[in-house]
Amino acid sequence: MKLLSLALVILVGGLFIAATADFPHWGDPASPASRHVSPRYIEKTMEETSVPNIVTAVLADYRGYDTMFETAVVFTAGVACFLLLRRRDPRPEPKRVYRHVATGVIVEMKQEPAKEPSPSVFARIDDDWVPHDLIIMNVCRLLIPFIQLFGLYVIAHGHHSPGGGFQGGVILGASIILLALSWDLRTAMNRMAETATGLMSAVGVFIYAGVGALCLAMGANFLDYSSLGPLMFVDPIHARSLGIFFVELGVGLAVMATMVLIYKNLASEGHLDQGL
Amino acid sequence: MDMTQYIPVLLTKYNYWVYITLMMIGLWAMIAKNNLIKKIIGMSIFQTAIILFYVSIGAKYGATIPILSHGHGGAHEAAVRAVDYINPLPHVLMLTAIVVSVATLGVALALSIRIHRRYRTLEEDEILSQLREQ
Amino acid sequence: MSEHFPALLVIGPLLAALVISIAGWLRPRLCLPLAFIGVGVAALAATGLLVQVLASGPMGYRLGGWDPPWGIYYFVDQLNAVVAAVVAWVALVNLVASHQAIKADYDGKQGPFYTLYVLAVTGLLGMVATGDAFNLYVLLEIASLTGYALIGMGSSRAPMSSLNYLFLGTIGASFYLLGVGYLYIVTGSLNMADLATLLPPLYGSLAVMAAFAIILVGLWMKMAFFPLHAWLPNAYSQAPGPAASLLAPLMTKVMVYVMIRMMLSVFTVDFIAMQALLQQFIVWLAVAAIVAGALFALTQRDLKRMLAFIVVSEVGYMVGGAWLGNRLGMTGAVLHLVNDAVMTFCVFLAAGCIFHKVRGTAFEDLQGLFKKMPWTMAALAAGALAIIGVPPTCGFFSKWYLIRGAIDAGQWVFVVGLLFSSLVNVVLFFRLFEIAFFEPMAEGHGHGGHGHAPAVALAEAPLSMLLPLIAAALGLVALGLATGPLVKYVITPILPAGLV
Amino acid sequence: MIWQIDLAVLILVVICAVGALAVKDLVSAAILFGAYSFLMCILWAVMGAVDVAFTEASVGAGVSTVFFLAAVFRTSRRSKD
Repeated sequence: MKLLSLALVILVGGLFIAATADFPHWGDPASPASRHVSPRYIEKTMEETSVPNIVTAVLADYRGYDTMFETAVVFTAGVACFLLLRRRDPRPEPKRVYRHVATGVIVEMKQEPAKEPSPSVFARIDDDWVPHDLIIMNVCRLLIPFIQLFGLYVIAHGHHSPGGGFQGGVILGASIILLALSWDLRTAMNRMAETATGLMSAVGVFIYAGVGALCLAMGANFLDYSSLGPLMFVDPIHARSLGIFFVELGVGLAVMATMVLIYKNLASEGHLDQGL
Repeated sequence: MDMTQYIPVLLTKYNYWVYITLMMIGLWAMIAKNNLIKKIIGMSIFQTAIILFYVSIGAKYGATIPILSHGHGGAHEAAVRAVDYINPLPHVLMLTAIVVSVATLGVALALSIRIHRRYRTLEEDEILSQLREQ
Repeated sequence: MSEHFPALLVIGPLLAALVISIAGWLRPRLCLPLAFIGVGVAALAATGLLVQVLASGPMGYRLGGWDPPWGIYYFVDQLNAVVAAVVAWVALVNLVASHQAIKADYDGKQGPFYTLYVLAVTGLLGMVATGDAFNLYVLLEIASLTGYALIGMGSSRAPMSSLNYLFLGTIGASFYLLGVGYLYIVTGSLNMADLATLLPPLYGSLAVMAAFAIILVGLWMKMAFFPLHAWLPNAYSQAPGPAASLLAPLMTKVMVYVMIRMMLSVFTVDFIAMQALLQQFIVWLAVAAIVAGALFALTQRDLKRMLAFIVVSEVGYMVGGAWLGNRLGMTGAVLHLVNDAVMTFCVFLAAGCIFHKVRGTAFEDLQGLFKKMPWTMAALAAGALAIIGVPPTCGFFSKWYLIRGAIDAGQWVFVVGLLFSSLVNVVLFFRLFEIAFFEPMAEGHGHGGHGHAPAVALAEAPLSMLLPLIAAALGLVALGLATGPLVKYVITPILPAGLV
Repeated sequence: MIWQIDLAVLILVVICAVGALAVKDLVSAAILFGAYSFLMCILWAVMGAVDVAFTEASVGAGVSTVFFLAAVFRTSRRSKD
């Protein structure tokens, strides 16, 4: 089987290499790909959308419809992970482990306690618990706000520099994942509950599609942001720039929430009680 | 034998050959590997290889990154020439493809966790033998 | 309003899916009505689109207001319109039919289930409507990802089958993407109509040949064309009933549609006509698919698995018909695409009804079913007749066109393959009906053995499942009777003049 | 765009890809896959695709690796091949 598949793969690879013979040279400025459609984007972006980052302009405006579905793909993955993994039945052995906050003593309970102790006195921790590392926990705690600030910057500054909704959203999501990794999943869940995650991922895509539908309501084609000018008291070209900003916000929100949702479900096998 | 005549060909095409190599490595892993996580890694390599191909299409000698080199203000009055900037379209397409690949990855890992829940293993041959016993 | 139908077709269900997801967290009871609204809007838009296209010819839609090839352009002609209408209506009827099964099997997860269901419909409709090669890839991934998740929710073996489907499906979709990349590198465009004008001078190029081959192989993987069909039987037979009766009829058909679209509107018939060797090879492959699907189906002892292999066989019909290289063959392929969506839907829905009541679809579970579920079995019989190709059901007419096309093209192997598989289908279904009609129900039968008496457990499926099923069965006859107008007003206009 | 850097990184990418598939420990495989993604990101930055490189750095090297680790810790760490 292995040899057979190796032979197949080498054969296919050989065919692919043969087909590169007719390719234009790598990096050739005169190749068809560089001459036919893309010059318009490069030369007209500034006057048509007033966005210096051409990639952002093409992504969210010229081909904004693709990007809407790209966000929907992320959303789909989040819903799919939830549907496949989430389970509400408790784990077979409800062993509970607590840490006495003041002394650091670990208490293990075989049965459910009659009354849940106050988290400020006895904090509940994972049962396959690793010793808390003071340095990692505190460094991450210090870093996370800055990471989130950077994520917001990336979303907001996508018009002028590399970045945009996806990258910023992933960075925001990663900051929450970092919290779950360095502290524990329960702490992260307290900061961002499951329902909030699920709602945000849907609302994010809804913002994108909603901006498009608003254009439809304004009598223009779907996602034609220039028609939003009268609503925002700007000229059509700035309306495009602002429209791109709004959809990028939606993308960021959806991507952040979905990344967190997928991570939570993967890391806890769908129980959402304790992570890695 | 004069090897120098091949160097121009090599220089203009090697990027495409490496993408094919990577793609075939990924494809081989997806077909021949036994462990499901390994297969999923192979799938990710396969997808990134295709992204590498697209990004290579966009490359342009003597051009800079596709961000116009001036913000607001009058500086952009000078006409922007297409040859000065790298083709942005493949980049846009590949942003989409990267996001699609992470979405596929999430679903694939979720499915593999479900499989592990039931069979307590991720080795394909062990799963198949358990299936046959039923 | 009517000029926005192409957008509404896709936006309606997309927005509905998002609202369903929100409702799933806050008010789960609203999910079902919202799903109805979403798919209903799509069905209405598709019908409106079909009416409009039939009345005034193809229409386009510039998304974002940008002209093609810079922006994304929707182009809807008779072929898209009719496929979109079939997809939307099958999805709507299936939703009506399966909401009780969904409620019974996925209580507590209805929100995500309906979200994915409606997203799958969005993806399928988008693929049908789009005129942009890359946009098609994104929508294909939406339809596929929802498919993996929905199938993975099925029986205990389903996750493994679904993961296999995911691997092959990802290879297929990535190949499609790669092929589009090859086209892009030699032309610089992604718009289908633009590609069709740019490609002719490059027809001899190795890169274009490679692009065509890669796209074709990728699509074949997605549609489960014979040597690449391995994922389909497991995935569709182990999927939950509601998902199986959505995906089995629609996913493969939409992929066949994409192949036909690529052949007619991107590469054009002139290019196809140049590949005589390839044409012969694919017809042979199609015959192999038809025969292999039929033979595999014969060895199955489970209704759903048998139906899944019949799907493999049917894909062979359509691919073969499209590659016969003449008008009759292409007519037959398109007609069969429409007909097969409805007949596969009918039989899978019937299997879903049986599963809902009997909790199993192995042949021994079917004993005595004609007495217990007469209407369901009657609908299954109607579907069976259509698959066999008995007039006046629609299956007969499309097979008639396919056979005439094959005779015209001199492809006698294809004729023999078609007749052989029809014969096997007769055997398959009569064996099934013999079991269901004559063999009495085994004593103490009843799956799971929970002690409920079989006489109580086995009754006719609930009315909300039965009525859509009967509607689908009647649809088979109606489509058969509508063959004439369908060919005259829908299929003839889309066939390019170059096709003889 | 400097083709020497491009070629050197390409070779490293191939090595990382083979490595990720060859090691038996799945955690190592996940980390090697992360390295592979980062090298890819460098490669694309060299080719001027800054947005794609940024996305790959955050999605491919960051989140994907964490997803792999989560799945590996929740299933089994050893692999036979």
